[in-house]
Amino acid sequence: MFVRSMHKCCRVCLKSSTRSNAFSYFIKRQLNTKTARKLTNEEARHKRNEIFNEERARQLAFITRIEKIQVEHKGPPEDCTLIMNKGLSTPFNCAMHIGELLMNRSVLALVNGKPWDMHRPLIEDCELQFLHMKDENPFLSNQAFWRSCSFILGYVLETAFKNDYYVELCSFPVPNVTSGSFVYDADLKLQDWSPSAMELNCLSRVGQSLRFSDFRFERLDIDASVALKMFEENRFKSEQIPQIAGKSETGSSVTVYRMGDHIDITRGPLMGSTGMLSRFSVTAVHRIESPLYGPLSRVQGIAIPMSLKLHYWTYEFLMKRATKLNPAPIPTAFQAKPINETVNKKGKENDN
Amino acid sequence: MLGKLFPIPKMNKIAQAGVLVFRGPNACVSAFPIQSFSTSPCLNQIIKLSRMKVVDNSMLGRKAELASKPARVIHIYNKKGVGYLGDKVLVAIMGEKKRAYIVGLRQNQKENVPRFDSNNIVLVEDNGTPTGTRIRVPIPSCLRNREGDFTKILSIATKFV
Amino acid sequence: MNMFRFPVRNTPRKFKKSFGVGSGPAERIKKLQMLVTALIRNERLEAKESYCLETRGYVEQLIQIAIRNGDRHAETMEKADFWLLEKDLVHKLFKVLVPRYQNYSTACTDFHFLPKKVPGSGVQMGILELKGNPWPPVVPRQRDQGHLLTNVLLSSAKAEYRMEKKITPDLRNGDHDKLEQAANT
Amino acid sequence: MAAFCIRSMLLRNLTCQNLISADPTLTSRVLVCHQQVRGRRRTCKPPSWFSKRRVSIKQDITPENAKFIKDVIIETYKKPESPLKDGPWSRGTWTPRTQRTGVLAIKLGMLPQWTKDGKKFITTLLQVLDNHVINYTPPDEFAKSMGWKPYWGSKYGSVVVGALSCEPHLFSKSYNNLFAKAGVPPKRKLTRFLVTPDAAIQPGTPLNVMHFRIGDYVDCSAKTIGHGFQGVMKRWGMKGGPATHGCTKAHRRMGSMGGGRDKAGVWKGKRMPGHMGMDWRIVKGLKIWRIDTKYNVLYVTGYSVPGPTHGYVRVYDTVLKHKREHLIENGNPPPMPTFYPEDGKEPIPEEYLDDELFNFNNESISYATEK
Amino acid sequence: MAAPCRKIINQFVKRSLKCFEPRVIPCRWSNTVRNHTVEKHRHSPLSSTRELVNQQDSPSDVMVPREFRFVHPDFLPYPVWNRRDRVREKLEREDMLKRRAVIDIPEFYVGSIMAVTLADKNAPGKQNRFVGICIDRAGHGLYHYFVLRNAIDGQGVEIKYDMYNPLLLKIEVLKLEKRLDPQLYYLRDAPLEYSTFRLDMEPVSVLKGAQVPLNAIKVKMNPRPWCRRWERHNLKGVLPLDDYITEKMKKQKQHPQIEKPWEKHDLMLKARTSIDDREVDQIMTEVYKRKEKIQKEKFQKRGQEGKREVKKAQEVKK
Repeated sequence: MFVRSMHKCCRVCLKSSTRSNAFSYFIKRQLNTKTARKLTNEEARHKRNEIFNEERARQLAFITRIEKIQVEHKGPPEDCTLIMNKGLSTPFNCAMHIGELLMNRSVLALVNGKPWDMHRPLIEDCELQFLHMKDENPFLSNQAFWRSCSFILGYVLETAFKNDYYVELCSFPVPNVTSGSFVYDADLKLQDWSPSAMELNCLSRVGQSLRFSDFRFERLDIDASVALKMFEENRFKSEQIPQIAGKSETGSSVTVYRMGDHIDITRGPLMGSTGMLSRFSVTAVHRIESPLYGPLSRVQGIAIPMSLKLHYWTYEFLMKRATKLNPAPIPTAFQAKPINETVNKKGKENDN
Repeated sequence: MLGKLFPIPKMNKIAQAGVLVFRGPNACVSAFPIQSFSTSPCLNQIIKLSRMKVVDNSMLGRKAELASKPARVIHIYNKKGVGYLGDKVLVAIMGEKKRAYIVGLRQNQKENVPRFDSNNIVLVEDNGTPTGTRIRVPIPSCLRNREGDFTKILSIATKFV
Repeated sequence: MNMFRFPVRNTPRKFKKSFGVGSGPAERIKKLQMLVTALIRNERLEAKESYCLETRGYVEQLIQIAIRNGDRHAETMEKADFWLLEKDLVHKLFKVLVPRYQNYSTACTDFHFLPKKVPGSGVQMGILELKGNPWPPVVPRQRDQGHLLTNVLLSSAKAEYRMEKKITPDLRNGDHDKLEQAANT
Repeated sequence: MAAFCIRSMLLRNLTCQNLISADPTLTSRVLVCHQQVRGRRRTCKPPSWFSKRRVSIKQDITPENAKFIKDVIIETYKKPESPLKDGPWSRGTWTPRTQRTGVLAIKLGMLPQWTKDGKKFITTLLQVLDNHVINYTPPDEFAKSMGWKPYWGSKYGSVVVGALSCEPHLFSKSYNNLFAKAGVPPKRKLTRFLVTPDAAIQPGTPLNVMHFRIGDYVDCSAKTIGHGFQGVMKRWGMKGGPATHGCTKAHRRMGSMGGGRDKAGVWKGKRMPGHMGMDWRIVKGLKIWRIDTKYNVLYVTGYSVPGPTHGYVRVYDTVLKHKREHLIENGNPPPMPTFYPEDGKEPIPEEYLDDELFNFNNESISYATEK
Repeated sequence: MAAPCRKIINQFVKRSLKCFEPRVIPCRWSNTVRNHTVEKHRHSPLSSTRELVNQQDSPSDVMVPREFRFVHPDFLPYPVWNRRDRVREKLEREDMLKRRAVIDIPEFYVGSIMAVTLADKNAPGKQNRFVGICIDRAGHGLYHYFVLRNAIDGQGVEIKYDMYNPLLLKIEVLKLEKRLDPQLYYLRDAPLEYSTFRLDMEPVSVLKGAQVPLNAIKVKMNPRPWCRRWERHNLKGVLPLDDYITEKMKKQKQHPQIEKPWEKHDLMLKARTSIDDREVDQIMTEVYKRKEKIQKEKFQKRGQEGKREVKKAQEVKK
């Protein structure tokens, strides 16, 4: 009964104009009280989506007049110039104009030599290139793919568990393909859980199914205060947000990505959509001890994009390797060192 | 009457001359060197009407050779109807029926068994004794293990190969 | 055992009556003479698949005997004279092609299938070429695949695997006999 | 004996896909084709239910990495996981009714040999290359897995034998899983032998020429050389028609058929044009004259072992009673269930020769000393 | 209008679908392994009965004499490459070498006059000796045979001998020479003088290392009938046959289906039906090495035996 009333409360709160403040207050109170019922990931995701939608609508509202920009595409099938809408058109839209192949295979775009998400609006006249997994040097694509896989792993952890378990995602390190696995560090609230092969399989299935749902990765730059609101029920993220914001160019903005209804903080860039996944497996869950955040779970996985074929035997061999503990740095506090140093050093290590 | 209406064509010169055109080992004896019949190996098999060369010193064999009328096989004493080395055959020679043993063959033989340039026979009487007293050509050594009447032939042989 | 450096059928293909020649074994050789001459002349040939594959054998054999026997060998010279209808190609065979393929351990020709025209006649066309010719390559330049995601994963796995097994890399690159010998000693 | 032939013919027409299943009781009905076929299946195309076991995935892998994967494969199978969990199986004893497993050999061609009295005869060389037992199904389970009630009751179990190890990344996963029990690399070719339960053999056991002994008799079954669709003259040796004398379009045709009052009509089994060769044939009672243990080669009598050079041949103990008699009389049973190298007390010689066979190391045959 | 259009489209769809059909393995090979696949499996590290590459077989610095391959044509395997097998040929060669270690098989050619002693149960001396001219030499490996011909008592006799038959006790070459043709079957249709040799002929000694003499005798044939159409065989050791044959036969001889002029320069035909020179060299090197080894062992044995005999003799003397 109590739970149901809570739900109602939440909905009422969310609908009201002052919903976020009221909600956060409410949640905090609930968390603080010992008798509080457990918060679920589903509710948190719902709330974040609301905020995301609102913020995006707000940002879109700034564009009152549609301005044209000139986009010069370089590369196959042919070099061409496109006239696109400023702040609205994305590289994906450009690809739609040029050819289906680019639409399907492009992982990333290079805008004026900088990596750019496929679904991020273009803001000025630029030179555009598309990257895919079979490029001459697909380093950027690989990084984006591996980062996206970590991102998806976060989604898997949030959605795969029953509502009784509130999974708090912590962070994931800079993608490192050579380590053999991608990683997400999270507090699963399960101290002695060592998943069986079948359970890992079930986790993998959640990620694997994304291949068919074909979710896009949407990017949004938001203010740190909004971000804090978004992630206030996640103790790790709310601690990290000020630091991340401090590193940004404006000093107070945070980059957020949304895939389906899952929102996470990452610097990006990520791949175009989840349709590019071919195989996705969660291979291991390790226990790690963070000096700041206490005991955490390091969830590892491995994935292969659609365009690269691999025999099952080879893939299983790689999976075996991915079960070993990933040597990526354990998430530590940003506070340990002054801000300008973290920008230089820690910024490279920790992505969010 | 018929002869008048349909004149009978003149007979072939060879037929007129009465010379037998035959194949076999003594073919070169023939008056007509260029012959038009086949001598392919399938004819080397000993069947009925095969011409054989008598290799013993019997008078009958001599006579047949001089008259260029070689012995012809008219029966082979085995179930196949094809004669092989050491088989007993019945031959017609100079108007007589005679029994004989094959002692040499023209067809290809197995390894270590001699092949001869002619098909050789040795005439025997009905009781198994050879008609002649000596065999003029070598006899295959593999026939030496034969028993019975064949030993009488082996006894008059001069050479073995 | 099989000394051919290229796939060979047990029986030769029969040629149908084609342009310039009739049918039958003698005409087949005539057609092949033309094809061999054209290939040695132009170093690349586009024809029916069956023509290409038959020509291939004759060109390979011709070059092989030219390499083995040299231009002082009467029989080889006779063969070259027969197969090359344009006589200046005999010089090309001995002066250009023989030095080029002297140290080859593989076939000295390449065959590629051409795509079928759809809709069109059902004849499978192909390209036959001499290796090391001056034409642009039939197969465009292949990308370096070493940096693909799967290869990055495998390469790092390889390094780790080798570290675990503690086997020196030079031995690993060699054949397995060496490995066994090393293990035995 | 005839019953055995029919049975083995029935079994051999099933493909390797049906041979093994992890739990035969569960999957028995699914795997067997119940379709009634009139006459023999005379086609070269695989049936529709035949699933592909070979895969050809073009992996975008650099040559170095491909080599690395090969190395891993080799090392994975170098020391297979010890199958000692259930321990070595107890070995049965040979009885006259025992039917042991066979081996899957490759035909190498023919060679002449000579006996000690100088008689020449032809032998066929069969190489036993890299054979392993892949699976054993006890009689009860095997009877269930047939899908129909076998008339021999539960007398025979089945042994699956594979030859020629391959790399696993050539095959599909389902095919590779068949070899998990035996702990050997996937095999290029599989075959099944019916065995009596006393000749049960543990999966993973290697088989070699020493499975047989000199002087034993074996049966060989293999597919004959395929000739494709042939006319009546080549296929059945009919005489054809005359070449001339007004013969129109009947030079190579069969004569009349179907006439003859009571027996008129084209009867079943009438010899007509059709697919020739590529048929299973059994040659029984071939003597083993010589065994080469270095190359694993058997020399068996005759040139009638079916199939071309490098064709697969199933070799097993003969079913002919009169050729098994010497085993009973001499009290010299063959190794059960197969030869194990640890049994031999003495080192195995490179070559075994039959007593009657001429050894080329010996002096020429001479009768002069008999005096 | 619509119908042909649809037809074309249907065709297009069919063709484009065709490339997705699973490839059916040709039935003819479904129960056969290819030659190179067998080799791969024999040396595969995955195989439990693995055959290691023998270092001795690899090409080395041993110089094989040029004549060696013509002296030992029996070591050349059956030339149809898709029916060959390496292991079978190896085992075959082993047997041949073993036999050659026991019995001395001298160098001889078609045209040489030879004497063969054969073990014969029925002969009085348990031996049978035959002298004759070698008119043919053929067969691969253990199947190798030669045919001797002689005329005894005016009767032409030919005997075929298997070279590796254990009944052969001795092979002597009475006169080592070559003839102009690879086969001398035409002696059957020549006067018997050409194939008459005395059974007690004494061997003609030849200098060691000297070139084998070529007997360039031209045989005058008997008039037809012949056992074969000799005019079609392009015989070199025969006097012109023009007197014996008709005009029609001369014409027939030049018919393209009989003459087959296209086969003369067919390089692939030659490659398919003969053994490559490189492989001949490989085989001959291997055989040469083995033969030398066997000879060395023989000498050693003889030496030891000789020493023993000497010792015995000394003991006896003492």
